[in-house]
Amino acid sequence: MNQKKVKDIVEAALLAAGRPLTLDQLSVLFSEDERPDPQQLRKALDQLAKDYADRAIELKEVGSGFRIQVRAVLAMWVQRLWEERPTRYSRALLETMALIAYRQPITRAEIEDVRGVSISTSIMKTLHDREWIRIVGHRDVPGRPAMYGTTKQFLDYFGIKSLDELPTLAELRDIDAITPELPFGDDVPPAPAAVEMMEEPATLRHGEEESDADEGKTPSPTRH
Amino acid sequence: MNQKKVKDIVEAALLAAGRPLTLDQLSVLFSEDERPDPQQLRKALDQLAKDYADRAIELKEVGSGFRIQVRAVLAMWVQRLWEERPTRYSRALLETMALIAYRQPITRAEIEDVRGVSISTSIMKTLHDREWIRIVGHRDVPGRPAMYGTTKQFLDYFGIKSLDELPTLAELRDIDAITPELPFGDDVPPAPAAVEMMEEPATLRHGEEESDADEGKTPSPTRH
Amino acid sequence: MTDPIDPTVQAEMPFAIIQGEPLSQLPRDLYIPPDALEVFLEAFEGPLDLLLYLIKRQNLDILDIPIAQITRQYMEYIEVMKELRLELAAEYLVMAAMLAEIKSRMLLPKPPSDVAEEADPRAELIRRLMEYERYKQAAEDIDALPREGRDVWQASADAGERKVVRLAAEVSLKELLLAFKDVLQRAEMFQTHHVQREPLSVRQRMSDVLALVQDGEFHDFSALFDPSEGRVGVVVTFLAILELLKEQLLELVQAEPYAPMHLRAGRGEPVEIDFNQPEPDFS
Repeated sequence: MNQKKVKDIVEAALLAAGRPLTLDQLSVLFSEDERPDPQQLRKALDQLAKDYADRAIELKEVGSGFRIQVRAVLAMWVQRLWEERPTRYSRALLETMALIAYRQPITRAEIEDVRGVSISTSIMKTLHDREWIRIVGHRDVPGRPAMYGTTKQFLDYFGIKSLDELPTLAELRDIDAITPELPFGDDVPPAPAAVEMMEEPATLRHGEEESDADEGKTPSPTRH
Repeated sequence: MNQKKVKDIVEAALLAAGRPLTLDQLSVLFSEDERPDPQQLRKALDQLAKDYADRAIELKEVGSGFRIQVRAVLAMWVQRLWEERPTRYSRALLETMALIAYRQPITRAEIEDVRGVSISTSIMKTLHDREWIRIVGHRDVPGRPAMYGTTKQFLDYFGIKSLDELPTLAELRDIDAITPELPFGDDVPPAPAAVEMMEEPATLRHGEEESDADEGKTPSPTRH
Repeated sequence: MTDPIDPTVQAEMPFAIIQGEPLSQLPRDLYIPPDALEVFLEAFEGPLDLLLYLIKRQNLDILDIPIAQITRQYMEYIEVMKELRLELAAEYLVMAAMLAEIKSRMLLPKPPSDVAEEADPRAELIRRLMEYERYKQAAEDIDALPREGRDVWQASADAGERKVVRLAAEVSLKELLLAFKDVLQRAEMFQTHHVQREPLSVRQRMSDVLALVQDGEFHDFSALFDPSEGRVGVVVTFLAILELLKEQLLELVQAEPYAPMHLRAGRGEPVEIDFNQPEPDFS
């Protein structure tokens, strides 16, 4: 089977399926005697990606395979196809989701510990219902609380192939860099005007500390 | 808004919607100040149709508007997307199949005798549908029950030329030891053997290269 | 954006609604940025979030929190919340106590020798603030990722009717043999077997012959043999026929000695010839 035909079948399948397809799923579309090897399939996908370079669509590899998607730059027009606005998620939900994504496996109590507030059951339910999280085990402590992790659907939804593609997590600054505070130093009535306050930190945070703060990005999210 | 942008938005909308869209529905995607006139929209659709001339998809006007569809020539590959993964066969089915192979011609009652439990009709139906067994006669007892035997398709599926290639009962006791010599263990059965019925099993039994595989095949107790 | 926020995920917000309360009620020295009201309405995600807000709004370094000042501002917000009769989550009060404790420890004069060693009373709070801030930022970053159904869409094209085909299961020969082994063991057939030579091909040929005669017609005995199979093939067929005759599954008819023999499916009638042979011995 020639390369053009392989590409056509791959494109047809990706558009007909309406969901991401893995290389394996693409491979079994071909009968045994005409089945392209993984390299040929990859090549077909590469060619498709190039074909789409100047088009309204793009090829994207996400958690559960390859998908053809409408480009984000066209979102403002495409959105008008639907009367409903896309769901906006609360900060509480997104922060909970972030902790599960970066710190998995993690228990609910551990999430609450970092956020400093309790998590409503409805948030966990929403995340479950959307199939973004799943229980991956139980922590070996009294009560054996469930530990949560993310799913392929989570990756698909946010358009990433693996957790490595999550935005990098800010690095923790060295706690020893705390600026010593003089006793009674701030007992003077402060309440300074906003403008004044804005200038001060710049002088406080000069030299090494500043560069620390700027480079405070880790190469990859913390995962286990 | 330039013509290229209009075309991109039309393509994006048709592919995101996954259903036919009318000219009106396409038109309202644009805000008033940028809205193309019907002529421009038509032109964008024409251009899309031309873009797809050498692709896996085509633009088609149907009753409810315009839609992008996969070309019919690719249907035979795309159809495989909807093939359902098979469920594994039950132990009961495999035992029934094995008894028919080794003890044919055999009636259902006789199989049940050996297995000690009754056989569901669905098992016999599955084996029939698969064309692995056939009715080869009827036992001359009250009710004239059907007697079952194996088929050519059965041999082909398991990649053997004749039942002689199955291990004897004696060998079965030590099945793991003989595994390497026979085409077992493969999850996928090997390609069907050539259609040669009974072609000189004796020579196989004495041939030197095959001696490993065929040794111990001679004593073959199967009857009581 | 005026998009509705999913109501199911808002339950924990402690300060969610403030309606029609004039700003003049707030204490005079409370630090209120120009867009404070808006922030009030947005609500905080907890005490850490509120503290971070206070710090960031004044552009303070998190590592250099003027604890007395921040504590007072925090307490003033709490007071306002109480005045507005907003239900305050317990975590806010716990934090208030923690801040008060840190503040008092900061005020304690330290023995000169211990100055270097003693941990800063603010350290734990700062650690928690920084940790929370990381994930607060991460949540915003995740929210900004191109999202399916909001920024990008799965492209799909019509592909006609979906005919769902169920494929047959795959079975390996080994699976089949293991199944047989098990069933034989259960039936204790290994113990009762006679050692006799009966190639399985005879069993298979028995099926073949039976299938052939199922039409109920007489078949020429010799026609059942295929010379092209060679001597072994002929023997296998013969053994199969003998076995079938013995099991009365086959009926052999011969009009007179040396006349052609015919076979047909057994019918339960007496065997027409005297099949008075010893049991076939295949060995």
